[in-house]
Amino acid sequence: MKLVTAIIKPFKLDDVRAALSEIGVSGMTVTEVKGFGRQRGHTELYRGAEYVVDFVPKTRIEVAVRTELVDQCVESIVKAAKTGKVGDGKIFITNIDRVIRIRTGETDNSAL
Amino acid sequence: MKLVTAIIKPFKLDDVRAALSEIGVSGMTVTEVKGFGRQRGHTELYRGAEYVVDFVPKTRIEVAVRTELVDQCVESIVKAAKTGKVGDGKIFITNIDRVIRIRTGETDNSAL
Amino acid sequence: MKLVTAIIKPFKLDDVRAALSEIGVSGMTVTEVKGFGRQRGHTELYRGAEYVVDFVPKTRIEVAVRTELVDQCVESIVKAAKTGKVGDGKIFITNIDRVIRIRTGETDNSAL
Amino acid sequence: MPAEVPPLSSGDTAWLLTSTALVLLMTLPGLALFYGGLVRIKNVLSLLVQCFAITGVVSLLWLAVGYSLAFSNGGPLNSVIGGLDKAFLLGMARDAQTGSIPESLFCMFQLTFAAITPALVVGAFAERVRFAAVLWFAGLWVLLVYVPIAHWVWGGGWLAQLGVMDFAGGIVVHVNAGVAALVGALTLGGRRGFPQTSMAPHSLPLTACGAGMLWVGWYGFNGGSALAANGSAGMAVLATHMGASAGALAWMWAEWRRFGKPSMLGIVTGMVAGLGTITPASGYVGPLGAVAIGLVAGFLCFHATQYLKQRLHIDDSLDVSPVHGAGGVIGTLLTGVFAAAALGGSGYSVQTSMAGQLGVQALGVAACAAWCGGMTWLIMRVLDTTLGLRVSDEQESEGLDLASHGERGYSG
Amino acid sequence: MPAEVPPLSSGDTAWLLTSTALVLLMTLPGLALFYGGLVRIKNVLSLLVQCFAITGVVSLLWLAVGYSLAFSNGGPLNSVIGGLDKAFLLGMARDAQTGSIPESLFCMFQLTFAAITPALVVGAFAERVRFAAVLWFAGLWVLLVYVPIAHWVWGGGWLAQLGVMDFAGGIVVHVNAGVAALVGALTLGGRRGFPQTSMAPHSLPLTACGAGMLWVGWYGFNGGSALAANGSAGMAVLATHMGASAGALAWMWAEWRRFGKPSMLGIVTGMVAGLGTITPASGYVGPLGAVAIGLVAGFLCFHATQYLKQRLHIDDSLDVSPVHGAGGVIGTLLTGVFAAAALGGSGYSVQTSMAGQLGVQALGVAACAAWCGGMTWLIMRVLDTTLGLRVSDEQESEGLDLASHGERGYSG
Amino acid sequence: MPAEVPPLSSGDTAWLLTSTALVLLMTLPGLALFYGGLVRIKNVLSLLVQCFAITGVVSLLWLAVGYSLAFSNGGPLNSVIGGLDKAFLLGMARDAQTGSIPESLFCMFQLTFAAITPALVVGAFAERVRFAAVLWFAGLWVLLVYVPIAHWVWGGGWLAQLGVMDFAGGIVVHVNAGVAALVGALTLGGRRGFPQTSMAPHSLPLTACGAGMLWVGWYGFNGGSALAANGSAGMAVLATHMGASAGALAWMWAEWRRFGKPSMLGIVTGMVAGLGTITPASGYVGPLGAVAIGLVAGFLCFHATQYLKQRLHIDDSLDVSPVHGAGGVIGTLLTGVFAAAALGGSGYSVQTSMAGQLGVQALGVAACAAWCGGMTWLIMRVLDTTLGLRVSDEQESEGLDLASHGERGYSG
Ligand SMILES: Nc1ncnc2c1ncn2[C@@H]1O[C@H](COP(=O)(O)OP(=O)(O)O)[C@@H](O)[C@H]1O
Ligand SMILES: Nc1ncnc2c1ncn2[C@@H]1O[C@H](COP(=O)(O)OP(=O)(O)O)[C@@H](O)[C@H]1O
Ligand SMILES: Nc1ncnc2c1ncn2[C@@H]1O[C@H](COP(=O)(O)OP(=O)(O)O)[C@@H](O)[C@H]1O
Repeated sequence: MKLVTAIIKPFKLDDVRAALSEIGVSGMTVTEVKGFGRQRGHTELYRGAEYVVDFVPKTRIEVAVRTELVDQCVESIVKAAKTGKVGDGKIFITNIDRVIRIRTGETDNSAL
Repeated sequence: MKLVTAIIKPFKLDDVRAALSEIGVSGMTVTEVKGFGRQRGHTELYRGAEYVVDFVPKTRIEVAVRTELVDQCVESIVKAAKTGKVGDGKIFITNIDRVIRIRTGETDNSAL
Repeated sequence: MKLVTAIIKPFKLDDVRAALSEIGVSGMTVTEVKGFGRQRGHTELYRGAEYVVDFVPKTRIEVAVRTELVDQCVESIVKAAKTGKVGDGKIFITNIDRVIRIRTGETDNSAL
Repeated sequence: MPAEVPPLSSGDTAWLLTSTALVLLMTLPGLALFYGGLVRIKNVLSLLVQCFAITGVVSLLWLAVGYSLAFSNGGPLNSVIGGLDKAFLLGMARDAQTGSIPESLFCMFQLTFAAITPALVVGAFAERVRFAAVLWFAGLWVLLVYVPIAHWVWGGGWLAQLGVMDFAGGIVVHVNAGVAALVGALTLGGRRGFPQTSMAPHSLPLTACGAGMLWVGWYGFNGGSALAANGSAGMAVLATHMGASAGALAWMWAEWRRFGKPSMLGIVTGMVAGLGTITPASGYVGPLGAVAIGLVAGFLCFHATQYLKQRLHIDDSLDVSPVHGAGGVIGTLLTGVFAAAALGGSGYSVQTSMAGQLGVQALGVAACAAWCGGMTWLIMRVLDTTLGLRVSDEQESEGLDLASHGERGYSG
Repeated sequence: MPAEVPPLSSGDTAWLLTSTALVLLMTLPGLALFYGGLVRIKNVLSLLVQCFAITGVVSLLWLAVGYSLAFSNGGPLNSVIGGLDKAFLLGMARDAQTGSIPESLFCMFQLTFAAITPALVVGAFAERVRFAAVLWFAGLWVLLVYVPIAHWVWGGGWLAQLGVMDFAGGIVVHVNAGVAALVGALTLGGRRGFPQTSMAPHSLPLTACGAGMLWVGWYGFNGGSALAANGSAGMAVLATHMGASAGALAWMWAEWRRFGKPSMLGIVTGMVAGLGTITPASGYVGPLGAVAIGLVAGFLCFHATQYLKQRLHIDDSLDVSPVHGAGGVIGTLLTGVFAAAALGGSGYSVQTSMAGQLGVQALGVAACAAWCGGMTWLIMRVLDTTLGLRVSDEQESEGLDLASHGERGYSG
Repeated sequence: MPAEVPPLSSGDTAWLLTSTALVLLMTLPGLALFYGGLVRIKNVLSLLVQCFAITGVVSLLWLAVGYSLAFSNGGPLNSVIGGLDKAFLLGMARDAQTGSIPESLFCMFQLTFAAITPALVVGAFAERVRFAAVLWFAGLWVLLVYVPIAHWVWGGGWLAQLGVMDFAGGIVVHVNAGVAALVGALTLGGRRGFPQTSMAPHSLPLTACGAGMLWVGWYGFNGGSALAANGSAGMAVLATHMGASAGALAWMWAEWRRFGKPSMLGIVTGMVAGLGTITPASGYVGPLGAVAIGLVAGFLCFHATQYLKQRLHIDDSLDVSPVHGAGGVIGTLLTGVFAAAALGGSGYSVQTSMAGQLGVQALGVAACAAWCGGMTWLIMRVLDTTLGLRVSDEQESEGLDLASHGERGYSG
């Protein structure tokens, strides 16, 4: 199994979720994160004290999927998350040795 | 070494921590996350505007352990985190190439 | 490519970012996390009700880098994040199968 | 003002000074927090800054010409608008009186009403309006809409001559604000993503804090409108309190029945509905009349809110028109009913029947709605074609706090 | 009311109108925010909605029969309860007076006391009580407990006839609320996980905001109880302020000594303890007596709080009984001491010694505690067996905001 | 006090009771929230606890000797300091009067001024000061700086004899607080990481809540300083409101021009600048004079703030000196100008020219600045060498809430 980790623009979360469930992936874990990269942040001013905030709010999606599903999964994430503007984000694919479903003790694919 | 990543119900965190330290694993990193899966979320109503919130608050635990310890570790997490109800969560086991302790520069097992 | 995950003290984030961009690594994803380990937490008192908070706020940095860059990357993180006091944190290195840049569809090294 | 001036009453003056502070408290921080808590976290400051800036702009305009046009004698034109003798208060002696209180204080008390009314309106524009447009709107609207209507009802204008009963602003404040909010929301258009995407209030405790201040401040709003510390003020405060309580419970009950759960936001919204509705009646009805008015208000405003959102899909973002507008209409009409001495009210002026009074009340509502609706539409159109009413889509999704004010509500 | 009524005083009326607003401010938003900040984030709205709803329910009941039973003449039964002549205020003329102020205002001022007392109590039920139970409790408790005791002490009942000194509610409000809270907490049972799991306050700034409003509002609570704007009111405000200051510093000092650090929550809790304790004394003691009372209050209430939590492990969730209950008892007794002219007080009524007065004060406390304790226990038992006092375990761990009200305090 | 005492006025008393509540509201919770919102999340409670504790400490000291030294007759020394006849108010009869109000109330009203002034100062010490040092500072500073200067200006001291015009505390409160803040910030040194690292306000809604309360409370601060409910109070409230409005708009405009965006924090800061600046003038100028003063205040204080931060790099953390200090100086001088009857003011005392008055005003500012600056420096030095002014670096980076008070502002 593979772990597909995508860093996307927060307002794209719903689209990505919809796209994934279309291909039968309904489970995922989402984290609010701060991103640094090409996309620049913003400036804030408080009584003339200027603060440059160079991180951008991003959303991190983790999806564990059967290896066969990876390409399809990546494809639909890209399609759903893409705006074409800098900051759309990245997808990382890493290997998972084992998965366990806590409730049932099922393992691997049957645990997804 | 392996990285054991567990997604659990937030109120189970203390139990899991206790269970892990019993087997000598005292270090871990915890993140508050939003989970999507079989467990359904809830509905909110504001002046008649209905919002379906379908994520569930979850807690993500990362534990880096010596390979020999993985099974024991998984076992105690499952035991501690299990309620038997939908939404108990998952455990993912992935491989770690190297670990470094920043303070001392120690590496791998001795860094845990 | 490798994923370098560092758990550091929050106030060290800016130093680490600076150190990384010096070696040409400008992209990263940052998460606020709670850490458990050797470093002890603190105690809070509310009208005599004593609560021992044993987690410590930490910052989790994920950097995907070309394999050649890993050692340099680790080095500069260690240099920047080190205070010599308990709680400086850890670095985990894991393998990445694939990277995709959502905006362009570029993959692997060219996606970083 | 009567030919011969009564002696200045330190007691009446003390109460009006207090009432002025209480009505300011309703806007700052009351309404600002109430509104600020209801929007998304990225727009909280925009509502706060709008309430402060509107108060500033309206205050200076009120001093310049607003007070004079609303409350001085307009000579031949007096039935429609006041005069300019008191522009900049130049015509006012330092020791001038209005009834038993200093005129400076009367002017100041009325100022707080002129300030809160446009502040109420902008709740309908939340999360998408351009800040400069809000400032211009507030200034123009106060001069072209609020001032003339205040003169008609309270300044000796034609509605006053017809004997319309509006103790503390059912027509002048609430019908007025509600109609302007509805017309404004329609001309402005809804927020991006309305109504699908979640726009849950970012901090209901903030809203509750503001709601409490509104209830407290409303004692000054209605009680102070007696312009004296006497039995009329006491009864007005009692009626106001009963209206708020009944409104809150009625809304709570309606929600409980309809959705199975009574909400905090629902209760405070019902409270505001009750307060807005009792406003025109507060000086004329008895406590039981006030309870009746409050119950009707909570119930009808609840359904008006559902209707506007669910059926008409109009994005009056903070529900100004179904709460203040509907409440103002209901209250102004019911004033004509529960003022009856038989119903524990203060009774009608001689040779006026309930039917007759009801007619005048309805006429007042209609006239206010017509003038306010037309002028508001005009102002919004002009502003849209000149400086533009809305921020860009990017700015709207970034949030007004950063886009328009360069700040974030919360850090770290 | 005396045979011949004094002329209405606009000054006294102005101050009582203000005091009424100040006491409402104590409950809404004061106490609501004070309590809301002290609970976990998943329950903040439940406390807010309870404070608003209790105020609504009590207000209507007060108008219906509460005021009449507490403050009208009960004829033969007058030593234990008032009559029904003023039910729905039907018996009250629009221009009726109580002393030098309108009776509508006196009724309204007293209403705010009746509303805040059950609101204080529910702090002991926080984070686990069913909302419907809170509403029923508030209604029944006000009628069966608050109203009779208010009549005994302030309405010409038997304690008044014995000459008990309770200027603004040491017995009627604080002993009463404290005893009800203790009995209620015991019948209700503790929160799941108490005391092991952390239940840290989710927002102390919210609590501080409410605390400040409580201090400010208390000027009206005690100062208004003079029912006039005179030297007695002035002295009461001064004494109130000194009690609050001394209480805050005493608690701060106790915490510093005991735990090594003085906390924000500790200081404001000491302030509330000082205010609750000075309440019965505020009109009878001098400023130095007030300081003494405040110091004792801060110190003893601190230890009472530790004792209840650490030793008895009773989950009076927001510490109502050790702060208001203990404070009310201490204050009522010390009133008998520091009222002595020799100690800068206003002195006792003729032929009363300090010992004699102390006896009456103790009797008042005991009678209130006995009646309140018994009736509260009865009400809780009845509610438990009929609709149930607690939410389910699932709802308790989900949090009352979502489970009972379908909202979350904070979003995004 | 005049030889023969006027009868007690219930109206004046009612207004002063209200004003006292309003000024307390400015500090608690007003200023506490205003300051608490401006600091980082790890230090919010430290500001809140400081405001509560300072109020407690100053209150007891005011009762002990402060009031007596400021407002009783100092005999031969009267031009520089008052006497001790009223220490602990022992010399004061329960029915004593000051003018037409009870002396207990006058003492209490003045207390609220003495409490807020050091509370204003500690904004300059935020996020690094040791709590014990704040308590000692507040006590020493009130006795050694505030009390004598209050006596000079208001207690019949030498500046009063020279006819200095300071209606509500331009010199006594604002110049005083501003100078102390500047000297204090310099002796204390800046926060670690100032000015590079971001120290963005953690909750601007909290700040806005406090700002609104400051505006409302200031009606009592300035209006109450008339010590009566009359035309002078009415005009003072009107002038105060105009000063605030003009100040807010001027700062908004300056920011808009300079940075392209007007901020919420900017508008409320301009409002505070306008209020601080109008304070000495509020009882002497007309509404147009107040607008002029407010505009100047908003504009100059904006630039003073930029200058101190950008050029001088002084870490007066919450900008007390450029807002209150600069505002106090400007306002005290402009009072000498706009008091002119020709400019709508109340005019000068006989045989005083504008130039002459301006000279006295300047002398008042200079004397206050000199004495306050010197004594503040001395107090800070002594405290530094004895108990230490700053927390350790570890504590500073952990945050004062946990390090000094063992609490966190927000949980869960
Ligand atoms: N090397 C990296 N390692 C981890 N995360 C990265 C890396 N580079 C970029 N990211 C994440 O991807 C987000 C988008 O990257 P950015 O360079 O801004 O735009 P784009 O992906 O369109 O080139 C960043 O905000 C960051 O969260
Ligand atoms: N495929 C997946 N990838 C990543 N996280 C998942 C996946 N499926 C489930 N999760 C996480 O596990 C949590 C529990 O899953 P859920 O299906 O609700 O219950 P259960 O694990 O008992 O079947 C989810 O909330 C989500 O955080
Ligand atoms: N086995 C582990 N797995 C995952 N994270 C760990 C582990 N051990 C430590 N950490 C993380 O590293 C942080 C620092 O570890 P700690 O033992 O406190 O200090 P040090 O790294 O200096 O020995 C912890 O707060 C935790 O977030």
